[in-house]
Amino acid sequence: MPCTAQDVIAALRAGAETVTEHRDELIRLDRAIGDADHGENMDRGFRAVVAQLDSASPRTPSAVLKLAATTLISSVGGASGPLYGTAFLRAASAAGDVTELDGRAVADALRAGMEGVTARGKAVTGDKTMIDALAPAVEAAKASADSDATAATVLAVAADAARTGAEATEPMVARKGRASYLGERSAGHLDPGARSTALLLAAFADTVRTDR
Amino acid sequence: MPCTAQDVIAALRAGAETVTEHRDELIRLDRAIGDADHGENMDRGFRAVVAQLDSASPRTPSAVLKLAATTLISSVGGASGPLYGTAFLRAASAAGDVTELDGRAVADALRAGMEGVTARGKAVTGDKTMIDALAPAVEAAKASADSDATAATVLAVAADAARTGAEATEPMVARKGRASYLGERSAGHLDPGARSTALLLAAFADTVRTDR
Amino acid sequence: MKKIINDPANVVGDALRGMALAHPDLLHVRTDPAIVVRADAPVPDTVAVISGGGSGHEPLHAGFVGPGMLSAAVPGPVFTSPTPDAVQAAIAQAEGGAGTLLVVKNYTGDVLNFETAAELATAEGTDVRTVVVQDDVAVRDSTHTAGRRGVGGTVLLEKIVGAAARQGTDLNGCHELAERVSARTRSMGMALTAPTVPHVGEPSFALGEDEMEIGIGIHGEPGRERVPMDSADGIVRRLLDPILEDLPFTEGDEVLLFTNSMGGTPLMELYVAHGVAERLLDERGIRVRRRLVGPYTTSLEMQGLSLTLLELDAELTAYWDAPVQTPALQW
Amino acid sequence: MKKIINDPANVVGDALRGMALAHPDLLHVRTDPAIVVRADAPVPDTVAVISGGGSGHEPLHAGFVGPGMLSAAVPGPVFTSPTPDAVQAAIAQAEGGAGTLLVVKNYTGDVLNFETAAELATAEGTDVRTVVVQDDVAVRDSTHTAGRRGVGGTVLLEKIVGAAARQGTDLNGCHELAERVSARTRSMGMALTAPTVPHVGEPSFALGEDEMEIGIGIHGEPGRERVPMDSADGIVRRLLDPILEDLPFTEGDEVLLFTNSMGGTPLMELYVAHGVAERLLDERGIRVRRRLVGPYTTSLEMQGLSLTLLELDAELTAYWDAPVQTPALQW
Ligand SMILES: Nc1ncnc2c1ncn2[C@@H]1O[C@H](COP(=O)(O)OP(=O)(O)O)[C@@H](O)[C@H]1O
Ligand SMILES: Nc1ncnc2c1ncn2[C@@H]1O[C@H](COP(=O)(O)OP(=O)(O)O)[C@@H](O)[C@H]1O
Ligand SMILES: [Mg+2]
Ligand SMILES: [Mg+2]
Ligand SMILES: [Mg+2]
Ligand SMILES: [Mg+2]
Repeated sequence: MPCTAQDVIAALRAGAETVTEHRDELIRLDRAIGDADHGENMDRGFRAVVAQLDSASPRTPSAVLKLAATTLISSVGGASGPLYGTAFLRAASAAGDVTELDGRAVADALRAGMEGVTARGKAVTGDKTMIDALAPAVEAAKASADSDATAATVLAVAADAARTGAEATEPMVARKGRASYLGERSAGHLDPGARSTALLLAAFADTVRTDR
Repeated sequence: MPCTAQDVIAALRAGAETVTEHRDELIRLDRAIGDADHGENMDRGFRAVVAQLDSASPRTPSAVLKLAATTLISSVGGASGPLYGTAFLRAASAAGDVTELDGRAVADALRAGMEGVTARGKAVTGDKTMIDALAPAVEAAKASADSDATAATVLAVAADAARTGAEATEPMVARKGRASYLGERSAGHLDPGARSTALLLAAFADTVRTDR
Repeated sequence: MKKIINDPANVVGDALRGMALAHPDLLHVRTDPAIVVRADAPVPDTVAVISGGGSGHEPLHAGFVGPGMLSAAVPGPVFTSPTPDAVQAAIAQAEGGAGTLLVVKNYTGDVLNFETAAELATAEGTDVRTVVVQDDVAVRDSTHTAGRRGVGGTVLLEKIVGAAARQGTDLNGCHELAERVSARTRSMGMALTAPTVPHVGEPSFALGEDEMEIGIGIHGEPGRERVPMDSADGIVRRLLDPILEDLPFTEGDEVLLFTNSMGGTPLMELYVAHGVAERLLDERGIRVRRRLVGPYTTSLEMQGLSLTLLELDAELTAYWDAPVQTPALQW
Repeated sequence: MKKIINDPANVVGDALRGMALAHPDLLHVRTDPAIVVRADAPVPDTVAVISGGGSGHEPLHAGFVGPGMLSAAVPGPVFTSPTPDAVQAAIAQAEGGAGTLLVVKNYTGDVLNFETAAELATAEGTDVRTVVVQDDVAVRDSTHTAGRRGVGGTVLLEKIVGAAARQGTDLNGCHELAERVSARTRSMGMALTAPTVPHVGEPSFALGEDEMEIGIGIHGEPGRERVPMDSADGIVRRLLDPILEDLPFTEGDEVLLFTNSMGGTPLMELYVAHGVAERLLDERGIRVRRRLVGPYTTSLEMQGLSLTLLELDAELTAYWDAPVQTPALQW
């Protein structure tokens, strides 16, 4: 079954809840190899998204994603703000003006989001960034959509792949973002942005799965 | 037996050794209720006195005491510098131009020294200062000199009285010096200046006793 | 965590309000979004020089707003780049018709957020240029990485370009000058203790009683290596050698030496280190012509210091010497 | 102990040498005995304003040497008053024929050593007056005690009297002005951490992770009471209330508010506290007309702050505003 604007809103609210729950974990991860603000940044941003959703009612999945994008851009700050913001903005464009997203549309939106992050941040897989969670998610989503899976299934396999991808960042030596300043000392820690990507996709997948 | 210039020099050298040995103890005492420099100040001053005595050879007890006084004034700093400096200066004046000090002369020099401290510092007994060691020392020295004791004996009883006097500062609430800023919190600690006075008099007494 | 603050969530706004009250003649401060603008902005026909970044580095940048230096500053949350809308608001307030130069420290977040703001402002018809400061030699430079961080050198660049803008240099000229200063500036820092981010409540890293971090950043990022505690001589040498080799600075060069406290290191230690640095430079025949000593690019209450060298020429020296009236630098 | 120093025994001399190198145009520095004199001293027919005291409070006093403020400073060992010969040497260098005003913080050691120097200089024909600063309301005042300490207010007095001297005020006038400033100034300080004296190597007192000291001195002396950690609002109130009651400062008074870091507290926290203090004063109808915010009367790396209030009038305000060129204050 496809994804409506209401589903996207519910997914974002669930994402906000996850981020709040994991705020301290994300701070701890960023403290180890960055500047200890990723949890705070994401929490501030997703609270702002929820506040926006409380007062506005966008009608299409694309409009919801766009509202999230502009809100994240003007409230998160740091590296993750423009990156997630761009991801949601590109996903919104990819979603077009349809009222429902099927599995294929979800996979395409995910890919567009990832391409936005790559365009702005120039990271490739293995650089120990959110790309290491996003890229496998995009691949898995494509494969799933290719076999005509539902939106819920596409999101579920994407979330799984993102989790595995995020976990794989632990041994990596960072080449992008703040963790790169640590050189070899960045190995041995999960990348906070990869972790937040995995958390968000899991929350989105859970919501859509529960919905239907 | 009376005290010659050589005896006074030996006493000052012994005093310097004691101060160096007890530098850390005096710092610790001053750290508790002051600014943690008394041991450093006294050590710096008495090292300077020894350096002066290495290069000059004053001929009378008074000249030795005067050299010590001016050296302490220009090297100790803090409250104890001018106070000890004045004490030695007044003791030098009291000693006159004789070549030997008998018991009476020692007692008089001690009193003159104490009066110098009082004139400058305005402390009375019970204020938790070096006066609490000096005043009983002066009294004991006078009583001993009144019974025609030798310089060595006068110094010995003075040193004993100073030790007891210094110990008695522990429960006092300071009314002069830096410890007074603590109010009631100054109780429960020895006064560093009273302790250094007791240490110096003990070293002087030991030297003169050993000498004869 | 012991800090003189109220709610950690409001610490930046509270500090900005205190700053506004402390400098009513120099600054106009807004808190939503947070921007600090010269009281007399916009200055017509004068290039607006604007900088910003995460808070926690005070006086950088808001303390350098005023005649002869910055037109506006954009303070983000603690250690977090401000968002594009805040940068845009600062441009709108400070822009006097001669264009805007954005001074951006090279961190992914700062670069991306300022870039977005520049795009939006350009779309609205403002002429915007950007200089990215990347003076930290502790970070290995490479096109495959995030590149070098912007640290203490930012202050020198802001002073010099601010003077040029005040004297009527156009946007092109200011931009070229900024690139020239950036190319001639190198820095490196070290820490004895870690800072504690207010919303985190614990130090960003843990250092033993006998350890220090060399090559730290200004956001509580640990450095490149952790080494045993050393004397001032040893510490200064560890910072100065990589700086000198990098540009390189060589015999006969005339330089500005900036000895910077990371926030918790007092002036006494800073002067000790500054004296050592001057002596070591003198031994190499490098001539120190100007100095800056103090807490200017800090990392909350972190103890430690950084050294910055700028290779001077007559023009840069004249701009450095030009009058400046800001909360943190005045002459 | 982690400090950026070489031999703790030489720390004051090392810092002074670094300071001399950092400010070659402003200062002449000698290290035996240690004195810091204006580069253009003696200034003929101008009262020499000289201060000094133990080191560890930088920039106080050497950082305030220069046109419009101090003629010379006499830095003693860390937290230890300088000796009379050093004070005499400073007088000899700075004295320009119009007499010398000694600014002495009220500590037994400072008072006695400066008193001796004044006697010796007077005996040699110099006209010397002394003002004893005693602004710390944390200490109960009484003729039977050592009296109140001199703390942050010293900076304000040195600025104002230095301006008057520069404008040609004679020794009598400078002395009266100094007494007037002293009478109208009140301060109080607090600490989150203790300083570590270099030759001691351990903190001067121990504070728990949830404790602070109220009413501390600037030499690592513990305060009058140890209390649980509090918010900026609570901390400022604890300092401000006793200050206001003491003079007292009342509705309609015009004041200078000085928010001072004890050395290790960064500007962000200082501005938070300053904002709170301005708000509380405003609530009482006390009008803040001038401000000073920064680390000016410190205690090594101690974290904490002090507040100082000076009741202004037109004359004091004009002297405060008068130009000044020193390492630490310039306008
Ligand atoms: N160039 C980049 N490309 C993709 N992701 C990046 C890049 N730089 C940083 N990130 C992601 O951003 C995360 C950090 O975000 P955050 O802590 O919020 O910002 P900041 O690093 O500015 O403090 C990193 O963990 C990483 O996943
Ligand atoms: N007014 C005074 N009269 C007598 N002794 C005093 C007075 N003030 C201080 N002292 C003595 O000086 C000692 C402190 O000396 P020191 O620590 O060297 O100087 P400072 O207090 O200036 O740091 C005190 O312990 C006390 O015995
Ligand atoms: Mg971060
Ligand atoms: Mg002492
Ligand atoms: Mg950040
Ligand atoms: Mg002392």
